[in-house]
Amino acid sequence: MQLKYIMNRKKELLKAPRMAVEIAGVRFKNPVLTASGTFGYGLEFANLMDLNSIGGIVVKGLSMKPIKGNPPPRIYETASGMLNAIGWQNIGATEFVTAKLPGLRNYETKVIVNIVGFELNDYLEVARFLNDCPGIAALELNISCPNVEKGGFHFNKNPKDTYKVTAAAKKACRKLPLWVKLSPNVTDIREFARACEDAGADAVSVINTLVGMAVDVEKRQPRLRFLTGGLSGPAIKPIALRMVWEACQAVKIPVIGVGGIARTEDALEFLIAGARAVQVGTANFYRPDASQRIALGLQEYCRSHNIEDINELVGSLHAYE
Amino acid sequence: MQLKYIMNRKKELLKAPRMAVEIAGVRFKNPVLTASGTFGYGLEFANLMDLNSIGGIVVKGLSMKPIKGNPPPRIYETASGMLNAIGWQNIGATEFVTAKLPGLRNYETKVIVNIVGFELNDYLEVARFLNDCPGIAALELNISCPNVEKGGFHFNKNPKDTYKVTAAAKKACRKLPLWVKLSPNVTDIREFARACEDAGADAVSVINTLVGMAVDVEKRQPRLRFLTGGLSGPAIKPIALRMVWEACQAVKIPVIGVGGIARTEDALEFLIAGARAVQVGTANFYRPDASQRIALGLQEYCRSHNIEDINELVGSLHAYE
Amino acid sequence: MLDRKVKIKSVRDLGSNNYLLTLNAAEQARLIRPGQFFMLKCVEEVDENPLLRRPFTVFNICRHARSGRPAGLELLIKDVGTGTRKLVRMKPGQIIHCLGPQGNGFKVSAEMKNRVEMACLVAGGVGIAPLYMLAQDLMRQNIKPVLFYGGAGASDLVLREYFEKLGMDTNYTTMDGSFGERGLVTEPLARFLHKRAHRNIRVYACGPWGMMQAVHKLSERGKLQCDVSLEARMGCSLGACLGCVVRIKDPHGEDRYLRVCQEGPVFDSRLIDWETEPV
Amino acid sequence: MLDRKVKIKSVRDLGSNNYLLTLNAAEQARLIRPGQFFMLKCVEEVDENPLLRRPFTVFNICRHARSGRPAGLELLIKDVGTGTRKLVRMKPGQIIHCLGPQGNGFKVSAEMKNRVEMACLVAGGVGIAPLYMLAQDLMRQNIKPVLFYGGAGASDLVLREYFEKLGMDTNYTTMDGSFGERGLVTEPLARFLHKRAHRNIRVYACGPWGMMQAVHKLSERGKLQCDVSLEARMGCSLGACLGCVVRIKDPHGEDRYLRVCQEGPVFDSRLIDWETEPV
Ligand SMILES: Cc1cc2nc3c(=O)[nH]c(=O)nc-3n(C[C@H](O)[C@H](O)[C@H](O)COP(=O)(O)OP(=O)(O)OC[C@H]3O[C@@H](n4cnc5c(N)ncnc54)[C@H](O)[C@@H]3O)c2cc1C
Ligand SMILES: Cc1cc2nc3c(=O)[nH]c(=O)nc-3n(C[C@H](O)[C@H](O)[C@H](O)COP(=O)(O)OP(=O)(O)OC[C@H]3O[C@@H](n4cnc5c(N)ncnc54)[C@H](O)[C@@H]3O)c2cc1C
Ligand SMILES: Cc1cc2nc3c(=O)[nH]c(=O)nc-3n(C[C@H](O)[C@H](O)[C@H](O)COP(=O)(O)O)c2cc1C
Ligand SMILES: Cc1cc2nc3c(=O)[nH]c(=O)nc-3n(C[C@H](O)[C@H](O)[C@H](O)COP(=O)(O)O)c2cc1C
Ligand code: FES
Ligand code: FES
Repeated sequence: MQLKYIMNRKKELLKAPRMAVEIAGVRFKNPVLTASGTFGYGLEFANLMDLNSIGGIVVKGLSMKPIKGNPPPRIYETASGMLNAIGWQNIGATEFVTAKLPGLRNYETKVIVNIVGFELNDYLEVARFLNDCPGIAALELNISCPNVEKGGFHFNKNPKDTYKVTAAAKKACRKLPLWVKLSPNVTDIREFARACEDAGADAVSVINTLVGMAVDVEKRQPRLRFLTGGLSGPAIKPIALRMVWEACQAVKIPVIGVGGIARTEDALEFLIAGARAVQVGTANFYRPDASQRIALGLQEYCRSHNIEDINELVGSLHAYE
Repeated sequence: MQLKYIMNRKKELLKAPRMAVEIAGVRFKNPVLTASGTFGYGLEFANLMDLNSIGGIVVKGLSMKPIKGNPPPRIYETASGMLNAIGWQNIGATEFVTAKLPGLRNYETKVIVNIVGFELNDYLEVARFLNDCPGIAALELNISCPNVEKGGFHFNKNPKDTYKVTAAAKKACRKLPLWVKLSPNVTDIREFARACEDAGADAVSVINTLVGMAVDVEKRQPRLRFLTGGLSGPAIKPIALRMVWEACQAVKIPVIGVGGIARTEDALEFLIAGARAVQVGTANFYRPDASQRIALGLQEYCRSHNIEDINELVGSLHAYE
Repeated sequence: MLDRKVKIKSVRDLGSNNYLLTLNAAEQARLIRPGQFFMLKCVEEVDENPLLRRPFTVFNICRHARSGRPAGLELLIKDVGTGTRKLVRMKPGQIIHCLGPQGNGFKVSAEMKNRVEMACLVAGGVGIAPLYMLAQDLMRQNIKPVLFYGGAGASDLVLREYFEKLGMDTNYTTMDGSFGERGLVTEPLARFLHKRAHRNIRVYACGPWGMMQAVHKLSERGKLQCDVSLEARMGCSLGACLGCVVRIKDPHGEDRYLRVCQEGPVFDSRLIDWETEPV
Repeated sequence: MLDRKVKIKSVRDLGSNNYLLTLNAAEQARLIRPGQFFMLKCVEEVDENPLLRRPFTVFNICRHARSGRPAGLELLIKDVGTGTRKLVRMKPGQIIHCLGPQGNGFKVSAEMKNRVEMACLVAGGVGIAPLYMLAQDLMRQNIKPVLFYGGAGASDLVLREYFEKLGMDTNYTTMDGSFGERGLVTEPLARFLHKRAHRNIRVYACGPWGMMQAVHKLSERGKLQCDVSLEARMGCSLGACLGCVVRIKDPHGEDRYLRVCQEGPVFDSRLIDWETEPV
């Protein structure tokens, strides 16, 4: 009886699809991560889901020193999406490492730190600092945030600047893989993805938010005090998916898909289009366990479609003849 | 008694807000137009709404000779939006002028013709041809359609090309005002709006669709045979509104707002942000009388807000101090 | 064509995700010809998702018991996605936007009976929808309709009792053999046509693309005219968006596109480029 | 804090677009302190619009008749937009996602009664929501609560009977004079505080920004501690999105931002930068 149980269990295990993916030598137990700025420092969600169920957590964009952020109103909901202009409010890298990272280390989930900066040196400083902190799996260089007056966004306006900041950052964090998070507010994302690859980036995250705006027609005032904000959520999924697909055609380094992923099906679209992993963003707000559900859903899909290894799915899109 | 009635009626009329707007010397009875490709050649909607109730109709993009268009599937619905890759299917300018324009002339609604082309000469040929046809109020140069393999879209990839095609087209249609319809798939729409203005365009229409994509996760195939398509509908409104606002900051010629306008409130947002007129697109599909409703709604808003002339509203956004 | 807000009278669960939706749309019911369809907004509020209306063929017109006058529409709806799911979950009394009737239906004319002896109506699953009104029309012209109705299992052969009540010959097939003959619906059809070679039979088909293609081939082999009722994703149903096209191969090998909402949904099967599925 | 699917027990129309929503959320009801709030998904399906949940304060805990144990939540909801409209149109038996309790409520402690004689509860319209449970808590500590409740008209002063049943002193104002004193709620409050200068009064306010600012000023003038319950657009209520902040002016004139969902929604009114409305 017990033997039979063990045998069955073994069969099951053999049948269980392999969900792990690798990005720049780092193994993620599954391809579902949470997107920066939408999952706090991770621990905020510990009561609402099993943090161990997902591949990784990308924490809120960090600078060396704390940043206050923009005055409110900072967010506004739109059709199937939301605008935000948080403006890089964060507790600073030191505080993160002392107050948050130890808690995160209790989980078997990879921690990726998103880093922000106004100028080149800001990025380098924080990259160097984090390079030596145990418990961090990778850095994600955020050069694509539209919500600060003169933020790193200008590094994402032409591929040369993207190259420059990436190359410098790569030097500053030799121990850690470097991901670069790209802006969709460009004419051709391929150029930027290529610039990152050429500069030594280990992966690109595609996409950050699209710049948008909303107006209160009674007050005739912008809905956000910052005037414009970043659009995220299901509304932008088709754009994100297209850009991920384009980036995958342009570079050989892994592409991580972000933008409007809320359900298992969304994640599948990105993986099939070529993303090595996905990040769940805005969905965390209205469904705190969205990432866990998606991780489970992917496994279920693989099982029911006889896919032994999730990597078979990556880039498996077959276009019409 | 009768006198009193007449007096009251007169008062009412005096009180009725003035809704007309002017673009390049052409007067539109109100600022609500329908967007190209979403209202056919206009007459398709004659049974479902009063075509006289709106300011103008921008007809489907026309080329000199008929174009077959892309193979299906051509459309797919997404969160608060849709993707399309029609591929410029149209009956050709000659057929339009003989079979459709006479019917449209029965209405007191302005007709704007959207023109498409693969190469510079295609635009000029059709512009010259239409220049001499009575019953057309303006031409709208579509250099922003993402859905043809090597369509005019390349004229919207850098401002120099935009300048070139606009200047040439302006020469080709001396009798008619020239609007240029811009693509949102660019890093900085201001540069393109300025190029149009410099080249002599009389107005810019902002925006065409954003390039997007969707995947069928069962077939692992793109949802559209053309692979990518143009995203439209409420989902893109925040992006369109931001770009309209930016264009208004950059140029003095009128900006016509397009993108996700489905309700009166949406139209108001664009007018307040600076648009001289608006175009209703995708909403025509699911609510065939959307444009009429919006035209009425704007009047109602003006009345209830004591706005005597809708032009007072245009650009009346007051930012936070 | 009218655009109306209509009330849902009832939603009957037929099993296997099929539902019979009855709408109080008397005004529109009066205008219908077999094979025409309506565009329904699958939610009550016009700006809710899904944005686009969805097309559904009229299965039947329900009539006032006494006067016999049209009272409403009966639609057969299969829940296959977001829009259909929301629709079939609606409750009696709720309001939806209903636009139609749209499209060119089946052309059954009085002079047809001189040329046509018999009609084969071939349905795959929910493709049965346009065939009931067609069968009635054919019978009115004294053309004998025979039904060929296939599905995955017995529970997919919904509403077959309607056809049986008309006194029609029926042939059922299921893939799992749970009802009628096991296998594809084209098998009994092929035998039927083979036995009646050189007779004036007209074929009508509605169902999955592959099935219609197979029926088309059988018809071509027998030199029979075959009309198919096609599906396509529709943006507007007004001929304006050009989203719903099907690829047509004309005799000179040139291709072009016709709109399913305007030139269809019913097409002569010889026109269709069967290599290019429109959905 | 729990995230649960809960059933709607009832939706009672109170007039003037106000509704009393009762949720079968016993498990969560047990955890509540006055002034805390819940995040409700305003639709049944999680991926429908509006996407984001909406915050609502608990007005009251309803209890099992016999055992007196918490059975559910009563929320006062004013229909002001898409989300609230969808919520109040839901039917008993429907399911919504309910996350909470969230935030720091009012801090009423046993030692307070030594310092505080009396409490002024100031509400503008739907701002009444957090004050009922607060009033009960204060009374348990033998601190006498007095209600100042203002609205545009009589019909905006919803649920006032709950407070009257507690036996509280009440002061009503309406802008149109249709009930109580005509004018702003701060007028009777100012007179009340003026008459009782140098007494240990504590002020609590919830309502429109301008009203709370005025109450804050009155309190400052009287050197009274004033707690306000703020509103902000919320993305998550978990402290993660940083969308819900209010600007704080610290004594050194430096500003920074606190999250209404975490550090609030109740704040000492002296902390707030009243020049920067967060909504
Ligand atoms: C002229 C015409 C008449 C029609 N008549 C009927 C009818 O009488 N009864 C009826 O039930 N349907 C009918 N249909 C099909 C019906 O319109 C679609 O099933 C419906 O639009 C799907 O909407 P959805 O939002 O539920 O699915 P979506 O969410 O749009 O799609 C869900 C998934 O199902 C797939 N899908 C879409 N349509 C179908 C389909 N028909 N069969 C299988 N998979 C599909 C999609 O590709 C997608 O993967 C008709 C279609 C046309 C064009
Ligand atoms: C901690 C907290 C507790 C709250 N408790 C309650 C409560 O107990 N009862 C209750 O009814 N509300 C309460 N609110 C307010 C409630 O959350 C909002 O009214 C709701 O989020 C509006 O959602 P909506 O989708 O209907 O409006 P939206 O569509 O988001 O907004 C519609 C319009 O109304 C405006 N608006 C938004 N909120 C308000 C408001 N509160 N008053 C006036 N106009 C507004 C918007 O700016 C917009 O113009 C609370 C808010 C917070 C932060
Ligand atoms: C409130 C909010 C804050 C964000 N903050 C950051 C950030 O600090 N760094 C960053 O790289 N991206 C940030 N983003 C962008 C997201 O990580 C993500 O790229 C984007 O929201 C698109 O994904 P989504 O549609 O799933 O939300 C933020 C997004 C939101 C909504
Ligand atoms: C089906 C479809 C066809 C379109 N065809 C054209 C076209 O021929 N020429 C053009 O300039 N824009 C075309 N557009 C773009 C619209 O005119 C409009 O710019 C865009 O859809 C955004 O507006 P909306 O969100 O209101 O639809 C088309 C859009 C759709 C959805
Ligand atoms: S559905 Fe729009 S043209 Fe047919
Ligand atoms: S609502 Fe997200 S931090 Fe407060």
